[in-house]
Amino acid sequence: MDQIIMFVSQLFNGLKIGSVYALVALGYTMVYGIIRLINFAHGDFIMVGAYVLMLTIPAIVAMGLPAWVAVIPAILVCVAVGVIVEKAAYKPVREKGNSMTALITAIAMSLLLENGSQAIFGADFQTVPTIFHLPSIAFGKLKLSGDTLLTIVIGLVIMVGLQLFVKFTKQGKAMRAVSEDKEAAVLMGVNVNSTIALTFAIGSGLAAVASLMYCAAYPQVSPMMGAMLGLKAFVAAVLGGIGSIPGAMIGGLAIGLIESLTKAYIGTVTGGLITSAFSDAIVFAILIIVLLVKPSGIMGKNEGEKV
Amino acid sequence: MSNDTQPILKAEHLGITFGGLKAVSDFNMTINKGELVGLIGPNGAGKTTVFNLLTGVYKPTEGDFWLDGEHMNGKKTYQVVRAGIARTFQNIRLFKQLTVEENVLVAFDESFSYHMGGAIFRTPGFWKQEHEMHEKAIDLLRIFNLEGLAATQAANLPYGQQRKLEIARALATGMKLLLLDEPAAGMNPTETEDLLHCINTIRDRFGIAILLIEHDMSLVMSVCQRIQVLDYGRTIASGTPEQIANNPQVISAYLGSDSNDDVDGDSTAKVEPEPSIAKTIQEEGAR
Amino acid sequence: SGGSMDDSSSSSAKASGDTITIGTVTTNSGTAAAYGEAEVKGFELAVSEINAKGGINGKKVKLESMDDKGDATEASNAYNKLVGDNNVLAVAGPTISATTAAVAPLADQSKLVTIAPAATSDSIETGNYLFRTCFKDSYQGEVAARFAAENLKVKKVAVLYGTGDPYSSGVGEAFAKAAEKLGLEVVDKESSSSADDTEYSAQLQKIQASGAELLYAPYYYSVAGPYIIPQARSVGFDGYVMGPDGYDGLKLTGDKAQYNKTYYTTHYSADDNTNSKVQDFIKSYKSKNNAEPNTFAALGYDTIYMIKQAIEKAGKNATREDVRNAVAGMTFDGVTGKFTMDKSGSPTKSVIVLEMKDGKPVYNTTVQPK
Amino acid sequence: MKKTMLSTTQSYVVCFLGILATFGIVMALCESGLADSYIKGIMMTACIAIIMTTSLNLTIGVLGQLTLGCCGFEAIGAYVAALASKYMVAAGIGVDPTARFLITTLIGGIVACVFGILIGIPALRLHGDYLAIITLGFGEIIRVIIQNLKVAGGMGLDKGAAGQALIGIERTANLYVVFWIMVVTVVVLFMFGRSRYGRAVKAIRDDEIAAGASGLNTTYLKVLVFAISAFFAGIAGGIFAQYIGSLNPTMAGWLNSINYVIMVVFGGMGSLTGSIVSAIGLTILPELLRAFADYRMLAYSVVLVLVMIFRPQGIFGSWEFSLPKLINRLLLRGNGKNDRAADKSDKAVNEPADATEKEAAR
Amino acid sequence: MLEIKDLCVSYGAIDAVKGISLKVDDGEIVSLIGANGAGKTTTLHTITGLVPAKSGSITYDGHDLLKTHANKIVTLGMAHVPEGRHVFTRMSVQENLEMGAFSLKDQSNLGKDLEMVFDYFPRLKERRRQLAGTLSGGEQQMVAMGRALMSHPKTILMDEPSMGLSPLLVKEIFDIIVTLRKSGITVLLVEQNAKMALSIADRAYVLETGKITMEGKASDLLHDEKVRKAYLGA
Ligand SMILES: Nc1ncnc2c1ncn2[C@@H]1O[C@H](COP(=O)(O)OP(=O)(O)OP(=O)(O)O)[C@@H](O)[C@H]1O
Ligand SMILES: Nc1ncnc2c1ncn2[C@@H]1O[C@H](COP(=O)(O)OP(=O)(O)OP(=O)(O)O)[C@@H](O)[C@H]1O
Ligand SMILES: [Mg+2]
Ligand SMILES: [Mg+2]
Repeated sequence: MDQIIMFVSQLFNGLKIGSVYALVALGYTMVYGIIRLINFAHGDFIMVGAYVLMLTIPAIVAMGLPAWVAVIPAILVCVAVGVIVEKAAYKPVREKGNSMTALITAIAMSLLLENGSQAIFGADFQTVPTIFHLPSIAFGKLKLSGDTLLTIVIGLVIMVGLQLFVKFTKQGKAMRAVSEDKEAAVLMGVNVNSTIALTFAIGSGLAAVASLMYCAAYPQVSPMMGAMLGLKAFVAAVLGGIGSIPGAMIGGLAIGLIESLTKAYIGTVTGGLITSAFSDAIVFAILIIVLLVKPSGIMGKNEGEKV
Repeated sequence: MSNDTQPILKAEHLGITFGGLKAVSDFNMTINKGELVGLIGPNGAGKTTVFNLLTGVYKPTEGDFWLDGEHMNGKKTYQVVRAGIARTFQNIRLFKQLTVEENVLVAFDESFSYHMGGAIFRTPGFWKQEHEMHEKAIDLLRIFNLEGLAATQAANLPYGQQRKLEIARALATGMKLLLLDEPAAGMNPTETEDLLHCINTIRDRFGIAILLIEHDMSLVMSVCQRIQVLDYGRTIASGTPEQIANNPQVISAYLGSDSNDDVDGDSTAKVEPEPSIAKTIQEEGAR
Repeated sequence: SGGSMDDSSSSSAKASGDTITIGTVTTNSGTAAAYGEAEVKGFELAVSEINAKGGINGKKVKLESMDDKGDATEASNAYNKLVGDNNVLAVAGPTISATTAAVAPLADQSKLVTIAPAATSDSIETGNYLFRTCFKDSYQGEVAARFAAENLKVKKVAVLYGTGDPYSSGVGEAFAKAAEKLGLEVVDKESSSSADDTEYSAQLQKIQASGAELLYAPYYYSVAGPYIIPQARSVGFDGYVMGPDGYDGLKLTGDKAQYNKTYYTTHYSADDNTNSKVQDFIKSYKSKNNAEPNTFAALGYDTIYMIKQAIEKAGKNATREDVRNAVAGMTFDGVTGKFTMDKSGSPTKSVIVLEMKDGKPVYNTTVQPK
Repeated sequence: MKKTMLSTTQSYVVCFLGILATFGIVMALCESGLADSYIKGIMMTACIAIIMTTSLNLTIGVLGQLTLGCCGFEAIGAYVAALASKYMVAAGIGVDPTARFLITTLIGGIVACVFGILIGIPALRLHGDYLAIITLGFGEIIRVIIQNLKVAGGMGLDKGAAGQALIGIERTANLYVVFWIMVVTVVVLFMFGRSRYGRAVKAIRDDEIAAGASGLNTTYLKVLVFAISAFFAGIAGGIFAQYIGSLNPTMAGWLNSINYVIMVVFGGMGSLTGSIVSAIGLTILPELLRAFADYRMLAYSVVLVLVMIFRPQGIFGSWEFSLPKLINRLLLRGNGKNDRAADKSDKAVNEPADATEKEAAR
Repeated sequence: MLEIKDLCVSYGAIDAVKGISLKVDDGEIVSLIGANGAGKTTTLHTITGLVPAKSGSITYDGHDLLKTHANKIVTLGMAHVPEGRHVFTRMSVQENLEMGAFSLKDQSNLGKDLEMVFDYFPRLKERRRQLAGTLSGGEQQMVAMGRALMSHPKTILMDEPSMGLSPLLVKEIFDIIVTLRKSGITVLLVEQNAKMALSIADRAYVLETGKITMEGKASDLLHDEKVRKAYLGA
């Protein structure tokens, strides 16, 4: 019985971090889907959002509003940062360079944001006030945190919303068209630049939401917080099939679960040979295996070239 | 050398399915040495797919094929090429950033015998072979009047010359069977004629067999000894150009009713689309 | 020959001129930047105090600061740069054990005394030109185990540490070893990939299930505070939590009561009334930086004062070697305690144990060195 | 052929003289004491970076496949060489430090190469960003494994302690020796690039399907390139270990690998010259930026972004510097214009032989 | 009415179009023929704003196209069937066609428009759910044409629509072009298959290395000795 409770709560641990990964992965997938760029700075957008939360929550609470309202200024700032990064750096490089230089620009942008915020806020860690005060739900001995459930629900709602948006709205179709063939999209009457900017805006807005959920679970900010989170989320996006919206969700949750379950059970399963310290390695190993079996990720469409 | 009675290519019951769609089924074909065979059929009939099967790009889901008696199923592309089947692509695929000569040299790769050590220490063997191959490449390019462009980057060639370079590159692999996928597409009749001349030259000079996919009937009818017609992945006819041109099934599926003109090569009277247009307009009106 | 990397060209350095230059190599960018930043604040506070009081031997003190990004190559380049600067008499730094390991052989080779404020790894001792201000991993782990056994009187302990981090794994392993020696039962040993993970619930749940009365989790304040302790409490672990000096400046989140029953070993205590230096340090740090100091700042602060004491002892025309000789075996009385340098360059110092009470670290006891 | 043009052999001699001259400068700097340990350290770091960058350029620039795991191989080379050196010291084998250095570095390279093959075979079935992420994953796995290996921590071998930096490695790397290893690396990569192998690899970059259809065993060639890159990364690691004297598993991490990718792209993909110059430049740049003190890395990232915006093809694009060509040009200037024509016709005939010829534009 | 005056276009150092002038009146089929690399595609690309002009002017129905944003040109009633099809490979046939109607304010007639396209190209109806990238070349050409029709164009620019199509389909496509004209659509047709192009066009221009060397009634050009030699393979 205890074993089962333990297992279920491990699952929930996995879902908790997994749904944060999923939210971040959605942002990666949106941007990657349209301009085929691994936006390495995306993790740092989360960091920007988190700093905005840290700075605005006290004021918002003082105004008598719930703390999560701070997500609104966070979204505004992140969208601004995202669109500026796209217009100022990515666009010129995209027009003149190749995919590799675009990638390096993204990495450089990530470094810039990290070092820039260190210059502004200092390198030290700062805590974020409590965001949600949700009661946890108890099933007998099993206690599930309200935050976790909320994060999962928000992740699912955003995923479904995005999917519907991309499939059925005009702007969504424009995004898909631009992602496939920019010239043809122009001929259809699509404004490529504003479509890309919109995608960045959505992706960055999602980053702000992700930073809210992240800070609710892990209430601390620092200039480097986005780097590893961004990487994990990117791995999630690739695992799920980059470019695929449900894929990002599945990938994120899968990575969260893998992490949690390996940390909990790998030692026992391997008789102590492999310890929980290997969890990162195991996440990557599973990613590698999945990609070798299904090269475009779990939900990715096989883009085999027609000869 | 194989004995003379053995066909260069023998394909039996070849077939492939893409997620339920039978792109090619029960494909049979024999090509003898020095023969030039045409493969025609409506768009989407499966012609390119046949090429992809014969070159190992796709693995056949049924059937077998042999090159010069050697069973070729399941071989990787490069193994097929080394065994002696080379091809061109429907959408030109050159090594765009390499020069014209390098494009050909890449296909000569099998004829080189120096290894890493030779390359790194620049042994005399290295130089000898590089020079030899250079000569051979220029010789080959000469057939296509490309020798003057040897140092040009392939991407900068005009379309027609890119097509020719692709054929030259295929020839450089030293094949027994050459597969040409719509070599005349996008060419005007004058350029097509030039190409026709080239094809005849290489067949005579290299004594190889050629399988040609082409929609330009004037070209197909004038160079092919035999023609096989595909529709919906199945062979609907095969025979001499005359037989094909008069086959009612082929006419209705592929050539259209007034196709005989193409065969005659009478150019002035060739295109008279008016009757069928009238038909379409009537149908429009009826709706 | 000249191609060899092992030649020292400039041991001619002397405290000539009217300033004394102290070189620093710290981690000011990258993931460990927070620790280097705190050290630098400690350095700067000490230097400004020293200069306000007339400098060392009447000469003003200047810092020559280098960032190493937490990278061994950068650290060694930065260090070499200081070696080549004849004005540099001594070096404070590097910040983390990884960079200190790279610098250690260079210190010996170039005969430039180097005092690492907070590099705790056991293995980086050279017993020559490299010294440190903090106590080393094994010592701290041992003291913690002793405290757990003797003061907290627990029987079953569990350890959680990050294998990717020499500090975390060094202290963690030392604690486990010492605990076993003392007859404690180590009921669970868990690890994380790195010392800056955010999610430890899975491991903590197992620790909770193992029936441990005390969890020893050697991590930094930025991880133990917001992640490990709250997560431990939320999986229902209500035993003791113990940590090393990395806990100093613990970042608190949410309910302060969850930090009760948390103890850590460290160098100084704010309510240590016996040491006036502590109060002065905290006061002037606060007024200069408008924030509470942490261990890194305190150790950095002491490091500069150690160098000052050594140079003063070595005299007006001290060479680098003279300074080294003055540091070796020195007895120093600073914010982080009164201590003597042992043969291997590590201080023998008393350990202070603090206990968290409603979010505030409160003095519990002092463990004297054996 | 006109006498004013350099023949192939002469070109090689000229190149060799150029390298000797560079070495002479390095030696003069060191022996005269102009270069203190700081400058020497930077030269050493730059040599290591050149080996890493030029060999990575083979995969990224020439083969056109993005990998983010090069430091995994560097770390393998470094740890293997370090442990081998420790073993040799402990067992009393190979007394001469330089010989020991060479042997252990070579072992490091070979082991890294073996891993390169083992990883390359499955990984290279993927392309583009998928390959990037899978190689990044391998790098991270290598990092985690090293940090959990007892033999690879603390004093190493039997005195190992997982999670600790590997310390006390004999610092036997000699700048002169390393300089020549670097030269050999660059020369090997150059010769490889200007041979049938280089041609084939570039063909795969341009169109893998067409390369297969031209009879190239694309899988073999891709793994070969990967293995060569891994080998040299291992060599660089071996040098690094025996230069710095201590090792940390974080060196295998993706952030480090990305640093080298930046160097390759920064210099211009496919350009050896670019890789060399940017390896040197990006080794020195952070040092120069020390003047910015706390804003050093901020300034560094600003420089990166600006260069990418204003020169997205990298500093050198695909251009190659060539000493013989420079000399030819000077000779031609002296000899008037008619030689230009001769230059052209010579080129047409001597194209493959002219090893100094500019690489085909990207 | 589409009018081009003294248009020059270059790609970096390469001058692709060197001062051409041409005119397409409403309801006409005008054909533009010329060898490979003559600059035909470049001309069409410049009209629809995919490539910037160096000098000259392009007006369409009183609008200065060189000053019009590329994505707005389709809303003026001009559709472009590009060379090489450029279908959206990872969208289904139907989604491709729906993209064609992207510029329309009123999307309510989508179903009817689709049926119209399926009438022209029954093969597409069979394949409506298939990803366009897996279609054969001919099928993709049909998608590209159908997609252009979906925007209710007044003028269609077609770049080598017959390339790679079976003889039957070529005829069909030319039939469709004639039908389109009958329904009042203006067509500017670029073709390698000069014979067929001239036989359905009203007027034609011959483009050689970036310059117009001949122009006139299509039937006249069809019988012109020089044209016959150079482009009709006589
Ligand atoms: N990889 C694939 N996946 C799914 N369907 C495919 C694939 N390759 C080809 N097909 C389908 O198989 C059929 C035959 O295609 P193929 O390219 O062989 O036609 P083709 O005869 O060469 O036509 P065309 O003359 O237009 O080039 C087409 O309907 C095509 O959609
Ligand atoms: N993107 C480009 N960059 C550089 N040069 C180009 C580009 N596109 C076309 N060109 C050059 O411009 C000239 C005209 O090309 P264009 O494509 O307009 O010719 P075309 O008449 O359409 O030929 P085709 O019959 O082959 O389609 C050619 O010399 C071509 O090489
Ligand atoms: Mg085809
Ligand atoms: Mg064209």
